[in-house]
Amino acid sequence: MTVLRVIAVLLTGFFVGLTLEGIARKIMARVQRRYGPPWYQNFIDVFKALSKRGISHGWIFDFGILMALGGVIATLAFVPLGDLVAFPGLDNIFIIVYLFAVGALGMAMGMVGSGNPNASIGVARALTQMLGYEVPYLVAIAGVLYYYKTSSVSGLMMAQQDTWTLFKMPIGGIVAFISLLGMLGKKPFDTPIAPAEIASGPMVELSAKYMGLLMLMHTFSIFVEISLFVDIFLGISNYLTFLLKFTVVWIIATLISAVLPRFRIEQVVKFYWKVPLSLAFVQVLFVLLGWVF
Amino acid sequence: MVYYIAFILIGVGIYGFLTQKNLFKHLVSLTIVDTAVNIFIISLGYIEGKEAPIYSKYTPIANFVDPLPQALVLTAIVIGVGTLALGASLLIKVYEKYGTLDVEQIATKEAEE
Amino acid sequence: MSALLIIIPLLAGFLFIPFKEKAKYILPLVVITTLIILLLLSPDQTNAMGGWKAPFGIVLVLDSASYYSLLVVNIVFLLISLMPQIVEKGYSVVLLILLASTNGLVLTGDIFNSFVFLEITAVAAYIIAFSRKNPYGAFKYLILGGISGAFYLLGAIYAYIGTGSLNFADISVNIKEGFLPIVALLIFIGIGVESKIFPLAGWVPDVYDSGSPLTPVILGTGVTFTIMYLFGRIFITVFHGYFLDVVFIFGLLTIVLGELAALRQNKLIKALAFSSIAQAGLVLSTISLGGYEAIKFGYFHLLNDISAKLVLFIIAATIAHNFTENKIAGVSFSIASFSLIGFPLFAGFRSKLLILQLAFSKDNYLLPAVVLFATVIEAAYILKWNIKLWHSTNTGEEKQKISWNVNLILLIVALLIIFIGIFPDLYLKMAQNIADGLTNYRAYVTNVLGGM
Amino acid sequence: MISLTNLILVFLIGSIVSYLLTKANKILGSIFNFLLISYALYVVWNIKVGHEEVLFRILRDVERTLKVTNLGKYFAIVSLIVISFVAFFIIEWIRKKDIKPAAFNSFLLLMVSGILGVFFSNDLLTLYIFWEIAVLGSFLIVPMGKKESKRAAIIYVVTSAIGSYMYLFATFSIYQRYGILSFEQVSQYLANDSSNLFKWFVILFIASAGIAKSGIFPLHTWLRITHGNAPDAFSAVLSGQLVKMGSYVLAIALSVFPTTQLFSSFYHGVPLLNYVLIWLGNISILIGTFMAIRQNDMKQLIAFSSIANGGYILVGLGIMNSIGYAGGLFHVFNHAIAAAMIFLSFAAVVYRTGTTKIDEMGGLIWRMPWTFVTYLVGIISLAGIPPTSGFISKWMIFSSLVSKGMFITLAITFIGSVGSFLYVFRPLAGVFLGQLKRKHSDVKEVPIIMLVPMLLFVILTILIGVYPKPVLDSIVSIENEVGIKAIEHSGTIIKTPLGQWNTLTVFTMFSVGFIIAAILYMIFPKGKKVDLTDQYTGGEYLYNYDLYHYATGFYRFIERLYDKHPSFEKLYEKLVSFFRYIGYFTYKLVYKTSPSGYVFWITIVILILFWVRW
Repeated sequence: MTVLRVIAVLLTGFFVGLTLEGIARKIMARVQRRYGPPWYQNFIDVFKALSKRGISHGWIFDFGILMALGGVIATLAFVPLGDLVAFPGLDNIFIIVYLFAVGALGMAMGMVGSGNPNASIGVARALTQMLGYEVPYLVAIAGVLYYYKTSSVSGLMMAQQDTWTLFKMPIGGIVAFISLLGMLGKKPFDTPIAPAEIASGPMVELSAKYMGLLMLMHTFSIFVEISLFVDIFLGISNYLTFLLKFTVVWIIATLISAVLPRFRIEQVVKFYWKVPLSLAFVQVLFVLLGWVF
Repeated sequence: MVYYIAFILIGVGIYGFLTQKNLFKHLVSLTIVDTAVNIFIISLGYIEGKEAPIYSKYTPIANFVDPLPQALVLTAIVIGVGTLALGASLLIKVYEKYGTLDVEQIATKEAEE
Repeated sequence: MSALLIIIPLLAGFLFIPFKEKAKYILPLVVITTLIILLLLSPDQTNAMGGWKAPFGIVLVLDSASYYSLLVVNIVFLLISLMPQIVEKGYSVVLLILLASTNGLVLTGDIFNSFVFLEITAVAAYIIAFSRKNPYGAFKYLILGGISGAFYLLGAIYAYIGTGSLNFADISVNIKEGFLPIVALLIFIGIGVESKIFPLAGWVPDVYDSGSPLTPVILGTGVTFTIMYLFGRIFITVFHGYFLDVVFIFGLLTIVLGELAALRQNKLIKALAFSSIAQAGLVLSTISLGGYEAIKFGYFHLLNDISAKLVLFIIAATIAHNFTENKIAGVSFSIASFSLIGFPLFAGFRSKLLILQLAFSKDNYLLPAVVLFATVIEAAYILKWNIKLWHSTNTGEEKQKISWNVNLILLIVALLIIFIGIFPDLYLKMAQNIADGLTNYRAYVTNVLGGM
Repeated sequence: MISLTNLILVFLIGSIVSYLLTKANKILGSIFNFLLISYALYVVWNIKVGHEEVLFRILRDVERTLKVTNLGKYFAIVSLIVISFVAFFIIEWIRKKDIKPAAFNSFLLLMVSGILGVFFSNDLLTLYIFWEIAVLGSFLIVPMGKKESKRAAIIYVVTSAIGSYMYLFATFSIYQRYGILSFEQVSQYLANDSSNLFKWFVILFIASAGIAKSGIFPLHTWLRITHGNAPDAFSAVLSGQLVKMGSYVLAIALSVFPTTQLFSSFYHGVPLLNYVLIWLGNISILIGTFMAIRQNDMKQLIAFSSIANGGYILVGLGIMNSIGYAGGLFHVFNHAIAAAMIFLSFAAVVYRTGTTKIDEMGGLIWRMPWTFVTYLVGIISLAGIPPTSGFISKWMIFSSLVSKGMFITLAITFIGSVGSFLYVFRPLAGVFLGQLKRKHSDVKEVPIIMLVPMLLFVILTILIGVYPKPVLDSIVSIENEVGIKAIEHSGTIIKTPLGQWNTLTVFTMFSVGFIIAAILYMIFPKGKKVDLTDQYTGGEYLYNYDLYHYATGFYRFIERLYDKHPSFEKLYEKLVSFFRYIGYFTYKLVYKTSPSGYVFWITIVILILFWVRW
């Protein structure tokens, strides 16, 4: 039974993820007053890339990509999509956040293994940015955990009987959303990829099959990040309403990223540790004092 | 009454140490302090109208000043002389080495080493 | 009979003045004879000089305290005499006189006589302290010693005025009330200079650094022990511990400022000189805690300190650079320095532990804090020297090799330190006897005056 | 089975034997060392808990005993595992290194005898004695490293002396107040002692020895210099094991004298004393993490990470609820293994390249793949990433902090754990990945004997990461012994009031994901293998590919944010020079003056005494 559920989760991740990415490109185009590619464009890109014959920089380069994709697939398996939970009871929030780090580390190691300094600079920026957004995010989540006294994601979802946690702890929700933008690596916080400055950062040496695998990894990771946000903050939802909320959050994120310029890396860390972190501490203080709506 | 003089002399000796620059003068003030202490010891044994404690047929014992301090002073003087002699020879060596006996100049020479 | 202990070294000294060079080899024989005589004597006896009974004549007292102190001093002299390399160019005559005066200082029961022996020790020390390199240091030592001698004499005379006689036992029994403070103060100044109390011991670093290896070794071990014994005899037996609280404060000052001054020295011998000042301060402040236990642990620590200092000074004076070629000296140097700091398995640890426990049992929290603070600083600079000597890269200009007999003695003393660290009762028994002799002054008085 | 006292004696005598053996032949001596240490591990492994032995006697009426407790046995096993692996590593390492091999081997055994004594001593004074022996042993080895290690040894001894002498001060005040020293009796007496101030003083002073040794905030400055400059293999023992002696004393100060019963709860059941200690742990996590990010010398970088992880252990132990305490103890195991592993891989790198500066190296993975694997798994465990054991302890500490609601500490531990991704990645990218320097092109992998312990560490970390039952069992027995509610776990599932997770499913899911990715990788066409210099260089033609390597100032942009950070090392150096100045002042004033100066001092003393007496 769990195998079926895992496959279902992965397939949803694959299809929904890629379609939404296509839609995001469509929205981005519309904002910039052009039509943009069809919604299934991402599927084409992935399959085209996978079929080409690229170049590889030695075993660590390949191992890194495999570890990245494997790590993200494992993380995705633990994430509950609405009521579809692959491993009931075992989906602990810290597991998901830190298992996600396996993927990130694998990708980082593989890319730096390619030997290109642009990749190392990109990875250094990615890790610094992670330091920036991870702390306020986890503090806000810890506030929610402390309030509901459980750290399993499906448990948190079920606990939102009366109102959404977003309304119960609005400040926590805002902090989590800002960190979500950081996680997604969308426009205001896409310094690690920064095509203009460091030739798309870690992805500089990727070609064909490796590029395809990384695209897959990227879709899965986006899917994990947003579904976490939806599960914790946007109330109880079965499979369909979950996907609906998912698309709404995704569209809002794309809209925001469509209009904002890129932060410099110091500004990212300074911003995250000034505004969201203090907001998170305020939220946590409210939780401690019991002032929850 | 006499030991007031002794304490004044000790004061002079110590004053000599504190103010003089020349090492030889330190040696001199050391002897002043020694003699001051010796005078103090002698003055202790003195009894009004008594004779010096030189024993012979003609001088009865009852008429003696207290002999013990005088015996002590003898050894104290000898020790003072011994230290003084050694001090003087050391000063010669100091002069050979530093070429001066002035405390400041020696201090500057030593600082150079 | 106990007068022989003074006469033989004195006689030998004067006999061998004409042939100075050969005297170096006769020195051990003389020291061994004095040791044999000492072992023959039984501990508690008193000999009146020239037949005059106690309060009138000079009396040599040989009770358990002075017996064991003599034993320690003579053994130290024996060890030094067995190292002719250290006793060079005619100092052996001076050493014999020094031995005579230290034995006299320990034995004498008369205050003026102790002044005379103190002065003789001081004069012998000035001569040993003198060397071509620092006549000025020796001269300063002479001035300081002369003044302290004058004050000591003044104290002795005041004691005479107070009691009518010069005998220790007599003074301790019937000194008039008003005189005790003035006598104790003056005697404290007199002994303070020799026992390296803080403000008075200005001479120590320059004299110990006089260049000849003999000076720090003999002054740091033999003379220090005698002076500490004299301090114990006077302030505990005669004054019944009257002046000790003042000494305690001076002792603490000595420890702290001695260690701090050692921190900045860049010459090994100067650092060790300050370390011996600090250790002397520690012994004095432990003794001045008062009570039989305090004196016992004080002297136990003094014994440990002296055995460590013997090794350290010999090595510091002879070869002050790396140990790569003479390993045995290096190992014994490290063992002695670890015992000084108080690492377990070494003698110093035992005595420091007992002192701490004693201080705590007397509800005195100041002494342990000072001792521990001082040990931290001591660990800093002594271990710095340890590392510098073991790991110094310069291969040393002159390949100075230590001769075999010095190495042998160093090794013996080092192993003794480790032995004491594990089974401390050898030194403890000695310290116990010394403490017995010093504390029960009633037995001392009856022993001396009883004969009248 | 040999008794403990004989074991310690065997090691003391063994140190002399190994000195002679290594004088004869380096390899033989090191093999003797390894055999002796693994024999000790064997003895300690199956020694019965509660076994008690009487030792010598120093203070009159107090019996010196050795007693095997669960806590002591756990720490001893962890330490001996680390030391025996490193001893095996030294067999090959010692051949090439220019240190004095005979002295190195003998002092190593001396240190191990001290360590054995520390973990099994049953009262405060025996612990102090063996503690000093261990300090002496390690002090003698440290200066054999680089030039800077001479100064490092002094700083190391002085800091640990400060800690252990405060500990001794507390021991004697307990002995003077109660007359007993063994742990159980002391905790009973403390429990029903009225004066709160005395309890505070005693526990803080005893904990200060732990603070000094495990590099917690006020006394943390020695770690950088000592671990950074000690002989390479020995810094693995230093940070893998010696730091754990500090955590052992902290564990004693916090749990054996149960602070929870001694003091009223200050915040959600955590007494004020624990709260203070936790805050010291927090500050050391911050200092360790942020300073590690800046380091360019890889050994000093990991030294700072030891400070941060020491802080973690203290936070874990300080929380004192079943999960937090278990987290602290488990982290002792993880950090010991991970730090030892990383330092061994650094030793291997230095064994081949001779330098520890990150920016002087690069691309070593192509020449030393196995060392790279050890380092990789080591940092995965150090950073606390799931498949390895490092994550379990961090997870426990997080969930206990959340359940206690201590959010600032939680934020700091998050900064610590995410920050550890940053600083562990710096040597990974700078040393192993990126462009291989021309001068390192002929570097070969380290000989097999050095590889074996490193790979054993790798297997051990992953094994415990997937199947933490053995470690969790011993932790449960410790928690029962110390009187804290034990955590429930069944083999691979760890339960807490907040939630549970299964290490096995995480590992299997990770391997499933990896297999899926591999299948995808196999299906599609194979990429053409290209050598290292074939890079996208933005159209520029490069002559010297050594420079095409990003390692100097790896996190320059974030370091710039806290360039003007307060440095405690400079603060302590000013303190030392202040003491030195007092010494200079007294030396000049009292000792170096002219005779008139001496007389001046005599008159001053007379006047003071006159004035005081009358």
